[in-house]
Amino acid sequence: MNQDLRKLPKIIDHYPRKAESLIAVLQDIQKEYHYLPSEALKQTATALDVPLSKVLSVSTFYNAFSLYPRGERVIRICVGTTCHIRGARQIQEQLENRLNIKAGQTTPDLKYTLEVVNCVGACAMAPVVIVNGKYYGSVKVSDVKKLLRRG
Amino acid sequence: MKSRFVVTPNLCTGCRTCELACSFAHAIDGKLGKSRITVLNGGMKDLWIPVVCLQCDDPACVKSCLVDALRRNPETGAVELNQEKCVKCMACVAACPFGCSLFDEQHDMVVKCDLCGGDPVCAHFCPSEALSLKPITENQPHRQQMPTSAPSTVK
Amino acid sequence: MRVQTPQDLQNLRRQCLAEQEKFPKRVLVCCGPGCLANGAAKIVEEFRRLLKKKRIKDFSVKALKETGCHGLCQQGPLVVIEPRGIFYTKVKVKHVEEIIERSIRNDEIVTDLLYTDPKTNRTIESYADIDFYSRQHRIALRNLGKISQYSIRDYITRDGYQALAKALTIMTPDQVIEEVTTSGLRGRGGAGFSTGRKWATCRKAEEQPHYVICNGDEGDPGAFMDRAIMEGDPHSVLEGMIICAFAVGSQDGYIYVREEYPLAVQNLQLAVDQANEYGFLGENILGTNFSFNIKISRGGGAFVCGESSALMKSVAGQVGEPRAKYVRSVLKGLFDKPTVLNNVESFANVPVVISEGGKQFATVGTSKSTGTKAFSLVGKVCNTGLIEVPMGTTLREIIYDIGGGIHNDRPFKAVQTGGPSGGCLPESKLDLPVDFDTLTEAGSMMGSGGMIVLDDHTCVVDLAKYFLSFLVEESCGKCIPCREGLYQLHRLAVNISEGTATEEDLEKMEKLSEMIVIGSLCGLGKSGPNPFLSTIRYFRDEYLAHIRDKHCPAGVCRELIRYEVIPEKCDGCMACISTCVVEAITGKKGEPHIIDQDKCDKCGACYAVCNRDAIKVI
Amino acid sequence: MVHLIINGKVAQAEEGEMLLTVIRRQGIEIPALCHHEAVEPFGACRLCTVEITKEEWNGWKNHVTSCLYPVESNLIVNTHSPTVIELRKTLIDLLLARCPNSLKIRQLAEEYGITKTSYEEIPDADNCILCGLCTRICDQMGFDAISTVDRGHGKRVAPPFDEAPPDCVGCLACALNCPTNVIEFTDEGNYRTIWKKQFELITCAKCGKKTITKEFAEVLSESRNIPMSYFEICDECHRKELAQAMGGICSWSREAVS
Repeated sequence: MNQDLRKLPKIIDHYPRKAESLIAVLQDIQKEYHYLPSEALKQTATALDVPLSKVLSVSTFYNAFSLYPRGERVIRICVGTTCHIRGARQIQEQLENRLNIKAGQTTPDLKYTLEVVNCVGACAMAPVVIVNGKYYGSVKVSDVKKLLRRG
Repeated sequence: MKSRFVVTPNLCTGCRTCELACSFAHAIDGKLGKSRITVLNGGMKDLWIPVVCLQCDDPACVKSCLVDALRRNPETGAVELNQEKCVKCMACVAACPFGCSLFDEQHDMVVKCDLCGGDPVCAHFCPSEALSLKPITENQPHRQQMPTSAPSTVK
Repeated sequence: MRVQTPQDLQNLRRQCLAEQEKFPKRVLVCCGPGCLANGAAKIVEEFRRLLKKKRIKDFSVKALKETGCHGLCQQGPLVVIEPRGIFYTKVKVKHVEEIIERSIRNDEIVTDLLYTDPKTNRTIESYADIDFYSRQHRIALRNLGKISQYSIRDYITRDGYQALAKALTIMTPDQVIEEVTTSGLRGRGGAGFSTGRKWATCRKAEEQPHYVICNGDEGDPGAFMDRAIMEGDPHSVLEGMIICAFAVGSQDGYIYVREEYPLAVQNLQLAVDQANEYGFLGENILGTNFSFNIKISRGGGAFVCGESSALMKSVAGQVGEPRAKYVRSVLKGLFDKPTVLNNVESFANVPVVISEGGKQFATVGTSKSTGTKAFSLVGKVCNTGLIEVPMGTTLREIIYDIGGGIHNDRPFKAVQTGGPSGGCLPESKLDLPVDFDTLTEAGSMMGSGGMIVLDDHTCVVDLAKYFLSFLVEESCGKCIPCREGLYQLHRLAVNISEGTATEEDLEKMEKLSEMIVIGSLCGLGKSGPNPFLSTIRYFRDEYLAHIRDKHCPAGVCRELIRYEVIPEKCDGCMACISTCVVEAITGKKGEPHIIDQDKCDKCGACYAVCNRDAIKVI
Repeated sequence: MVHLIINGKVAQAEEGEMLLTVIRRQGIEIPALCHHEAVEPFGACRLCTVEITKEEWNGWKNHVTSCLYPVESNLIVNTHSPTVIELRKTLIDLLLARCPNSLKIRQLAEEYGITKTSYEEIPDADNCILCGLCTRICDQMGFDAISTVDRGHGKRVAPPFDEAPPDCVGCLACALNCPTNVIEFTDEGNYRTIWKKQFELITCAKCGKKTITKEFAEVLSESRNIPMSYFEICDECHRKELAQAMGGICSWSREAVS
């Protein structure tokens, strides 16, 4: 699926054309398109004069980036230590079973992406789930159904 | 630079002792190395030409090496191949216009003549002075002109 | 509005104070990480909406401030009415109207929003009188909860940038370093290296340019002190960095912020822009010939990038793979140039070190670990939140006096500090003073400040397995001891939790751990086995219970437990049936339910959902 | 000149040399799977770890990878201390779990007395030990065609998007320097295939022998200004041509003499 990349030049020009800007550019691409289209990576590689292989290395090393399209609703379950000992595992399993995908995957209909993230710093309100950037604290297993409609 | 390795083809009898000496000198764990010098026919009966690296002034092999494994040794004037740095990409074997970078299948490595560190063993064993090590005296012409694109003898 | 001279700064300060005095009352809504997750943003909107409509004497929406983390997150969302410090807890949108009418328009107090001390059952009006706050000593968190996160003017009213003016105009770089060295300040990121010595080495390095980096990666799960400071009081970090840059002779600074902290990036960028606008950053700061710029570098989401050399690779736009540090990054760091890298909290301390002086700063804390340390006190403790205590305070004081003891009065089991590189300390170690060295000798470490309290519901084998799986996922994969060693250590931990391990496996794990510590290239690998090593040291019997009796005392490891319905307590409310995804629970409405042990995959969801305590774990 | 003691014997080294080079100069053999002189020392496999101490450390010892530890005067090095041996054994044991049927690793294991891994073998693992030599050599040669992707235990070497890498010229430096020979390539007829990319091999105009790929020759010709004509014939035929050329001169001089 070829994503229309009209906004790409603007994203790249926002930063100095140096290898140092690679991660910042990739983050803005991820924010704009919710994933890193391969065509965008190729253009970024030439624009910043960074070898394409190194762009792929960076795109696959960091959790923030995904090479595959993400769902409309990105559900991120915090699995930091505090959330882990306050039941994040059960919430993750409930979501995995209800959406029939494993953490890190996207539903075939591109509606939901389920991800785990290592601590977002809201530990006082563990366990925490974030749906499209909105935080939900002290989530219980029974809240899982409601979460799927949120965000 | 005390001496210079001189090749005088006219004196060469084609006996190939030089090849033998070179192979033995570069044997590893008892297995003979590939001779860096090859005696070939010059196009006429009994005209033998010992072909060996000319240690060029602007060596194509050094230019072709992308990991900087070929370097000139200032004392001997020879272009030496650092085996540990060589990544066996065969660029120098393909790029040398005189074919004097060779691939030693036996030892699975690229080899070239390095004038045995300044005292070539082939010159020792050459019965006919076709290969010799001549001391450099001041009045010697700086370099003997050879009709090939790369002047042969060494600075 | 550029501040050109220290005199300009004094005038500005007076001007900001005057602005504040216009409003005798101020409403501070906590927008820290915890309260935000609890809906603080809606409360702020409600305040704004109502204040637009209402006319109140000596009060306007300008006196409404969105502050950083106030501290007692567990009681959030929090609203504080200054100057009396009235402390409203668990505020909902529906309370806002009442707060405005009774507390702002008049001087009444909405008593049912006040905090009640669980021990004495007394309601307390001002936060200053709550044990949670009164026993703290705040330096790095001095402004948190007291100023708006978005206003440089608020920061200036609290002596903001005075230390910078002092350093730049009446001190030399060497005097600044001298002051920081005598203060005994050590790296708050957990390594505890002397900040003064680090700056001195970088200053002497001939190679140019020098860089200053603030490490805001805070990858330890369970830690959010840096996030709170970056969001709630960004200028204290900037001021600390500018003073450091002046001391080591650097023109370029970076703040490296985790990908998971978008708000911190936003507030820091705003602060940098304001600092540039007011002349505390950019060319010729405060009229001197010293110039310094700060760029925000967003992390990509990798725990390993908390390690300094990996962080510098990430700032340079590369893969975060650490390099061996036989040549220290103070000499060869970012872009192979001399670089000072300090933690957010370390920089937040610097302005106080300079304004108070090193000697005065060193009077707090212990002789070898001076000053204070911020902790995010979380887990099974009553008052979860953000605290800051002098070094040397004991674990017991923190957990019981400040933390209010264990949640639901369950028995204390262990406290985990130092994140995945740290360890667990049992009850017998509760009286250890918290500082850089004592916890390390006990097999754990103070680390960056995550302090997770565990009760008897936590299984140490499960916790060690959790940390190992975390590290296997976060390992950069470069060196064999960490990539392969931690993977195998995790496999063995899984076998123990599944009851398929033997006692020899324990020795093998201990031997393997020792080799991982010796062989690994960077801190992640070298400290990776700590969670396992410290739990086996203090809770060996629990490991043996898993191995010998195939029993998980805490009732957590799935393969060794069973969930059963207690017929007398079960009133057939069907809650567990609808939650059970493998349909292992049967029974009609109103009748006791039964769990089919073959189908049950022991996920524990029914146990979590049942509010009649009708399901037990064996 | 730096003086240090290796396994009890005094050794000399230049300032800035790495410990491993000096150790090898003493004829001491220690494994270093991720080391190659063509590239910077990397410190990934840790097999070259040695034990170091100094007089003034009074008893404190440290374990460092010798491939990238710069020499220091009066350093006392032990290349085969009990801890170092045990670390190497553990590392090899872990490698055996990852690549059970790699000849190189099994040889190394025999050397250290290990026949079978004491850990769970990793399911469907290839023989790659992620030493990074292939990617680093490719970078050093200026092609940057392949790189590691992902991280942690799932890390692997791959061309971009697991497709034919645009920057690869088929020089085989990656495949020929892989310590466990994991990178597959085939030379059939006029073609070489590696990383799912096909290259045309230059055929010697005289004898038909295959030499390097066209792409590689073009890169060398452009970037290092070597005339393309040098690549047209193989090294053997170059030698014959040189002999003919020199032969021509000698016969001309012989006629002149006689």
